[in-house]
Amino acid sequence: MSTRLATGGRLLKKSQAVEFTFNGKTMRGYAGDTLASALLANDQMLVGRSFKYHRPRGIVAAGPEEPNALVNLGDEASFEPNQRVTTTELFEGLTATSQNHWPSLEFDVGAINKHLSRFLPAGFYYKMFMYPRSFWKHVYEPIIRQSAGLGKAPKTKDGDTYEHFYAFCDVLVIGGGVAGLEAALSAGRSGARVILIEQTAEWGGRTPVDGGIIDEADAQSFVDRAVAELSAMENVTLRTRTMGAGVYDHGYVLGYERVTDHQPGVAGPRHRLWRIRAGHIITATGAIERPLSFAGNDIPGVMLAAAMRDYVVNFGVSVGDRTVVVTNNDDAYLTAIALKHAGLDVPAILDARVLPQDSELMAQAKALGIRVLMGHAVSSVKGGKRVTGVVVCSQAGEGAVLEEIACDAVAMSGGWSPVVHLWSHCGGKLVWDEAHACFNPDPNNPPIGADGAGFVTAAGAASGMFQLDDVLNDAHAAADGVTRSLGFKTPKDAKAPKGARRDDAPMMPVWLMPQGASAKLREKAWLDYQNDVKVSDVRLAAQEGFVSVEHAKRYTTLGMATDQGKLSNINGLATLANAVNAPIPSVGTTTFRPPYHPISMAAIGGEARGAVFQPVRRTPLHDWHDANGAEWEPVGHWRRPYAYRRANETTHDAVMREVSNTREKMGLLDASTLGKIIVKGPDAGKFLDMMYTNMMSTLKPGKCRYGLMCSENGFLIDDGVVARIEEDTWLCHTTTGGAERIHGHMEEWLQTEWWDWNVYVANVTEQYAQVAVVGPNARKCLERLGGMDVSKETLGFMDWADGELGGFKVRVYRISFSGELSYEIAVDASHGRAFWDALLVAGHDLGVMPYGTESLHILRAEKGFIMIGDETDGTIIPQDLGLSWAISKKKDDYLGKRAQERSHMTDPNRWKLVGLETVDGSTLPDGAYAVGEGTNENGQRNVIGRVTSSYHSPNLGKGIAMGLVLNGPDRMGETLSFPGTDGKTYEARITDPVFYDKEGEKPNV
Amino acid sequence: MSEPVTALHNASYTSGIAEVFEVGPIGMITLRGDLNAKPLRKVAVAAAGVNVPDQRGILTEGARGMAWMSPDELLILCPYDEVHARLADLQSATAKLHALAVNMSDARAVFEIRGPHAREVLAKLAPVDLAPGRFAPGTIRRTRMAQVPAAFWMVDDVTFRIVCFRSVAQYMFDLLKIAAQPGSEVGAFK
Amino acid sequence: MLTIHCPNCGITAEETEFHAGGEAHLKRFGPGSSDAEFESYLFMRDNPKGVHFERWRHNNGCGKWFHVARDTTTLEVFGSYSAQTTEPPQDILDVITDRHPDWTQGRNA
Amino acid sequence: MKKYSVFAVAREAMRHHTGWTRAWRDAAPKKKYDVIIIGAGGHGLATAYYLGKNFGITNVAILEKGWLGGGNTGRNTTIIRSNYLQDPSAAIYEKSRSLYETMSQDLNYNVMFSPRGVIMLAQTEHEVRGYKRTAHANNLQGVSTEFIGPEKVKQLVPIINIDGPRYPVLGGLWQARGGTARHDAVAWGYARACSDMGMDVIQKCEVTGIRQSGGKVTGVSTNKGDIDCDKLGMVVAGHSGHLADMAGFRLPIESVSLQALVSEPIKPCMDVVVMANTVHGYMSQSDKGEMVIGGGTDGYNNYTQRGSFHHIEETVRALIETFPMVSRLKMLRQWGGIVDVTGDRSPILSKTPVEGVFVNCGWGTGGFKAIPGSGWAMAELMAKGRSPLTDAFGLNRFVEGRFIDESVAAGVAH
Repeated sequence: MSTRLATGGRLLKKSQAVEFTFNGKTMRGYAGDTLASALLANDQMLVGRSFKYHRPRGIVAAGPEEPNALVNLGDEASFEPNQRVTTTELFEGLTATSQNHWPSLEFDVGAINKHLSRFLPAGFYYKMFMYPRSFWKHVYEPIIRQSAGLGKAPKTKDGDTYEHFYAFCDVLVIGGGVAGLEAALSAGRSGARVILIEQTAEWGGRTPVDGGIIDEADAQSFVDRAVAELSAMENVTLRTRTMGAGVYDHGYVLGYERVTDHQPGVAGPRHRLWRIRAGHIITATGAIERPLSFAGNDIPGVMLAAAMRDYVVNFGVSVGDRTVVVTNNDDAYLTAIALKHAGLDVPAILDARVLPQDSELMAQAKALGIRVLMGHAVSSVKGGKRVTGVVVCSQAGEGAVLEEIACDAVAMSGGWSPVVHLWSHCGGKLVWDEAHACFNPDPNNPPIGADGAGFVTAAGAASGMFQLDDVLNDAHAAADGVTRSLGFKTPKDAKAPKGARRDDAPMMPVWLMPQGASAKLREKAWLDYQNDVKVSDVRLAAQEGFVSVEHAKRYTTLGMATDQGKLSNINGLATLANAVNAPIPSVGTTTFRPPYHPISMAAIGGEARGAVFQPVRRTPLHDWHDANGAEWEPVGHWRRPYAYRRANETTHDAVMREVSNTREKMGLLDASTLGKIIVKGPDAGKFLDMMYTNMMSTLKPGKCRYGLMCSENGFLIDDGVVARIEEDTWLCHTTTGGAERIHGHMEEWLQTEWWDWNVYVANVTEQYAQVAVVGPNARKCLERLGGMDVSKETLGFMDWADGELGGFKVRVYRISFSGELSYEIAVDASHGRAFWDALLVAGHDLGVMPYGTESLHILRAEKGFIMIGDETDGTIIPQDLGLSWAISKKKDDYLGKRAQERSHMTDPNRWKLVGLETVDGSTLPDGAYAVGEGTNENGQRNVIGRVTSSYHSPNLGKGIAMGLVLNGPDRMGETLSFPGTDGKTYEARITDPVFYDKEGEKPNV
Repeated sequence: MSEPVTALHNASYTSGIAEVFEVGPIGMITLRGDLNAKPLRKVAVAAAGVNVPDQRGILTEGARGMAWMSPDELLILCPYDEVHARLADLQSATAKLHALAVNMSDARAVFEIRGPHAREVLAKLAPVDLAPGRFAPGTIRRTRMAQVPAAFWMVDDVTFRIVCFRSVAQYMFDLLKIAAQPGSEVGAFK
Repeated sequence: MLTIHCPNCGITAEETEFHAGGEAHLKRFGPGSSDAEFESYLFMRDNPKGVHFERWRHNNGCGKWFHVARDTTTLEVFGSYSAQTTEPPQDILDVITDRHPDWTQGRNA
Repeated sequence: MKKYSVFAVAREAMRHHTGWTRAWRDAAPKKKYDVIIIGAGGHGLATAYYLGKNFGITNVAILEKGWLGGGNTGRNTTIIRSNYLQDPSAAIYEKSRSLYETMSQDLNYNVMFSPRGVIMLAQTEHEVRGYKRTAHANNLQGVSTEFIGPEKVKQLVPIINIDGPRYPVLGGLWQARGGTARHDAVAWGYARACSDMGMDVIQKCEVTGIRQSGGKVTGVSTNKGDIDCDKLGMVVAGHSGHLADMAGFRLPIESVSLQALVSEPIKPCMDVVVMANTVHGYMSQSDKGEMVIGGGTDGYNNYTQRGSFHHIEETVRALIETFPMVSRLKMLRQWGGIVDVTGDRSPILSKTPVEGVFVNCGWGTGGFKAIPGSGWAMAELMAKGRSPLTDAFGLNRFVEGRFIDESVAAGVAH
């Protein structure tokens, strides 16, 4: 059984006991434990079920590479699925439940799959479940989906907060082991700005666990010294619990800081996503141990040798009482020795190698009385939910049983792979290291930065160094080279501390154990624990022609689990290479993609949630609208009142009331969102003549003109009223949401095409609150405010003037988008609300009533005015809309003119704008199409027109619509059929689009 | 005329790791023209009461000041109640030049962030190197804060002023409150 | 996530301050041009695997346009230069040929 | 070819699966083919398949620079729908969708087409109007869609937040017979079927030149030697402009990176595909349990298969807002693909200035769903010289100004 030892545990605070629950059972651990070590201390070896076969799974690693031990953590607003127990720091009150089983972890019905596993090899689902056709959706897929997945879906809204942080440095060192510390020291001493991040809560990495000696003292004292020196440096920032998640182009790195995961309830954000821009990145990310592929290597109790050492040394936890060590390298001997030192039994070390003489560690192990069997291997592991023994065989053979050893744990080591993920994210290439059977970063092919030079350097074990003195020297040299290239100078006398060398025997690549394992054994030899991919699966993939590494990966799902193949990739590659008789480097690797280890979506989103999910743009009158029943409509980032709904009113009622009242009495519209752009300069007239289809240079100061803007591709993109302010100054109104776009459009042409034209533009949209005072009583209301003359004689239709009204400094435009007498009045935004209030008071007994965007739409539709975004959709040219009158015939050029000469633009069969009236007075469905005869070659019904806007008009008491119709203007009075999506067909007559006040008398009073 | 009202009625937040105040109204005039031309520089100096700053510079003196916004744009700061007079002066002084002067005082909202963690609060929102020594009083930075454009400068070593569009004042205030929430000290700037 | 240098305000900043504006140095064809010229002007874009001259705007900064020479396969940047020019300046071309001696200027400039 | 079935799997299980043969032959190039297709992605393989199946043209080679299905076929979010607005789009995508329905049986390869339904959320009045218009159009195009209200949306997608303070869900365009499929399997299934018809699928074969004589194609040069052909189809998403360069003509194409990401797998929580266009969030749940999320494209030309991270941020925050549960999931992996985008964001299936050369490209962000329809139509175009499904997608539309615009106006990059 696994248990807590009486002694040991360098990371534990034994004075601080912590209580937590697993599957409802209360357990105890210490501060400093990970959830993994605490579970093991409570003899909880079985922690989950695998993805495909639902096999029992135990903890296999001690770090982020853990593929098995994923739990549901927390509850309600702090619930999170798929949390790795090895990276979860224990805290008081932690609650965890195991995943992917029903009804319970111990008894899982899904485990029937494991008995069917021979029927479920790689790619089995591509070969079956095809008949009958409907069964995939209704039978097979639901079963597969239910059986797959891991943790439960969160149900409650996340209760935590998250943030981003932008950081800049010359050198970013990722990894706080001895290599990272030495690199940071070296870089820091040069005066460079350095950030050093470490994913765990502790500095030092593996070396202190492994008993490394630095400068003739234990590694911990070096770590303590280094951290102290770095902390004292002004130019160095240190961060634990911060993982280098991804390396992106131009030295951009995501650092994932888990700020309060280990102390929930404390104030502050839960995660902080660092967005670091580094001059250079040093990846001191260490190496990860590989499993060995033997039958039964997935049974709980089989663990990576170094992980087992971590549990003993760091947490004082024994994984088993009797541990068989199986290895192809010297490193695993450290585990045997550590176990022995902890008073645990190591019945044998099975070493696949046959060596001429003992290395230093082998001698040490033997001196401790451990039986070392060279050239031996595991034929199979015995046990179900827990290891009970191993069957020993020769590595060179096919698995013939030599003996059986009873044990309750197996420590395995297949060698080490440098963590090359961050090096590779941005295109860094790898080279195969024959001696260590691993891929190392290729220093000659680094990821390329903005300046064309490499911007990542790997250091220490991450660059393939496995001796402590090599690691330290490499880290020192890496930092030295990097800082020099950045223009800093490392002190001359600085050199790396001396790491003790160990006289290790060479490792021997072992990709299958025993090397001639039978098909039956291969079907039990796991490569990817979580996704249940075995040696036999990769071989099958190769046999079926999936020989590209990407094909094999996708066909078998190898390396696609939540550990992203940290344990399985190299073993899988080697298995594939063997199967196709190719050298491993020629098979290549799959692409490493960020993140290194999964990061929370919430951290990626940062602060942007709820109220600040996206900016909301508010007009100066927003609060009034909000307090007076506004139903909001998002228009771009703006919010505009759709209608002001009163008690006991539907939204439709409100709209009808607002429309009628505006026509009969007086309405107010908050028009502040309309864009206002000042265009000034000697060439401003010439410029506007290019921007608009109309002639704007001939407009007289004091006058307004409606204008159309097209893209260079000919399509209508905006419209609005232009006022000439002075001889060299115009003010252009744009649509809501058009201000930034059109301002940018103007600047673009001025800066990149006509840079010799003397024109300045300024977007003054938000300087003003703008209110449309609309309706028969509008003038009366303004006269009550008193001030400037707003009479027809002084301020005629399409005039504008500056002046004062009710003591407010205003600019008044006599323009109308409703067909009523109308003034649009601009006032400085800081006075906007007061002006609005003054209008409400002055208009009180004149029937003043604000109206929203829907009423605006109906009022304009009654007049046949087009609306950008309704009558236009990016495919419409002004000529389609009967707006040829607004296209100057006198101009040689304007944006869009050449485009409008293309054959499809001049085609007489383009649909043209008309009015539409149903024969029965009902309202046409918005967006409906008019059908013609027959179908086209593709079997689609031929169409001859469509509805662009449709409303019920309270003023006319019937439905009105506008639409685009084939030869429409020539077909007045004809009736068209519009099939609805409701099964009905609507009959509508083609009419003039102006339904109300056809002569246009009303605004002109 | 009514009393001018800022977007958020001078709202404030003082219970976080830095203090956040909406300040203003502040007079702001955008002046566009040839910044290398002496007549224009003269006019600008007369209106602002300070020298024309260098590229990305800002010079202030009390409520007056001037900021370099782009190669052909300056921002003139003055008391809000003077802005119409200043603008009229500018417009008449530039009548013979090719230049554009417009009042932007009401188009914007201004925030002040104070306290030893002010740099961190900004660094959570703007992709700008805000380390001491890298950003200091005298510079104006036009950039993005979360999802909106903004500009900021330092009044002193622990105080920033941020200018953004008036319509997004509430968004900016909400952002700053979150970035300054208790317990969110980063400790990145020594 | 690129870093871009704006030659107008002298800032080097991350891509989110900028807006990419497509191929640089296009010659405008208006009324009087042939169909082929106009089609080419609006739609036919250089899309090289390698050096690309392109337009950017510092839209969350000084608001100005400028040009960038960049490699589309490595994202290496050779330099930024004024938008008010019809072809890349010699110093930019020198940087490119210095780093990639085999490069020859194509249609794109 | 050995037929795949549950019985075959059971039989093989008894002998440890030693009897399975290669899914497709490993072919070396012949001297000459009737037709060469460049690009063994979904579109290229489907083109070859329908050349054989519908027109009996089987002397065909499909050349692939890397590994088949290794481009965008294997790196997209697998959404299949045909609820397009414009007639030409609806025609080819609906053809495609209907072919997906029977693809597993046609190919004897389970591509796991899952007609689970696709919702496009309407979150502004503008979108409501747009989708109602699309529903009307679809009704006449023979595409079965429906505009549904927010309650129905909530019923179909229980994890959605329909009253988000910012963009409440106002409804959605629902295509019940849209869905997803297993992307790799589509390529593998076609490759296996092509190989079975005697076609050569040649991987690691990079085309280095297009050989012509008198304005007519005669073959290609490759790293495996020259290969002759009568007709040549270029079907290489992302690299189309590069290939056109070789053939001596230009395309209205720019290549940009499109990103996607997946979460760690969780138990089933969303049975349909949801697309939220206002906030740029697209999400479905794979059979494995991962939430599969589509991101945005970069604004700049890019051949790196990497994108800028801020697009991922934008997508993720949109999804957190739309589906609050996403907040406590973790991103497992993000990646990018190179998509080629045309001047009107619609694809090109066309003859070219070089006789005998046909091009199929420009599918932008939406190519996967079109694979069988595109192959079907392209095969007809190549075999017969015209197809009613491709008529509108010709290159001449950019001269004529006859665009197929599914969203907004063609941006004028000036």
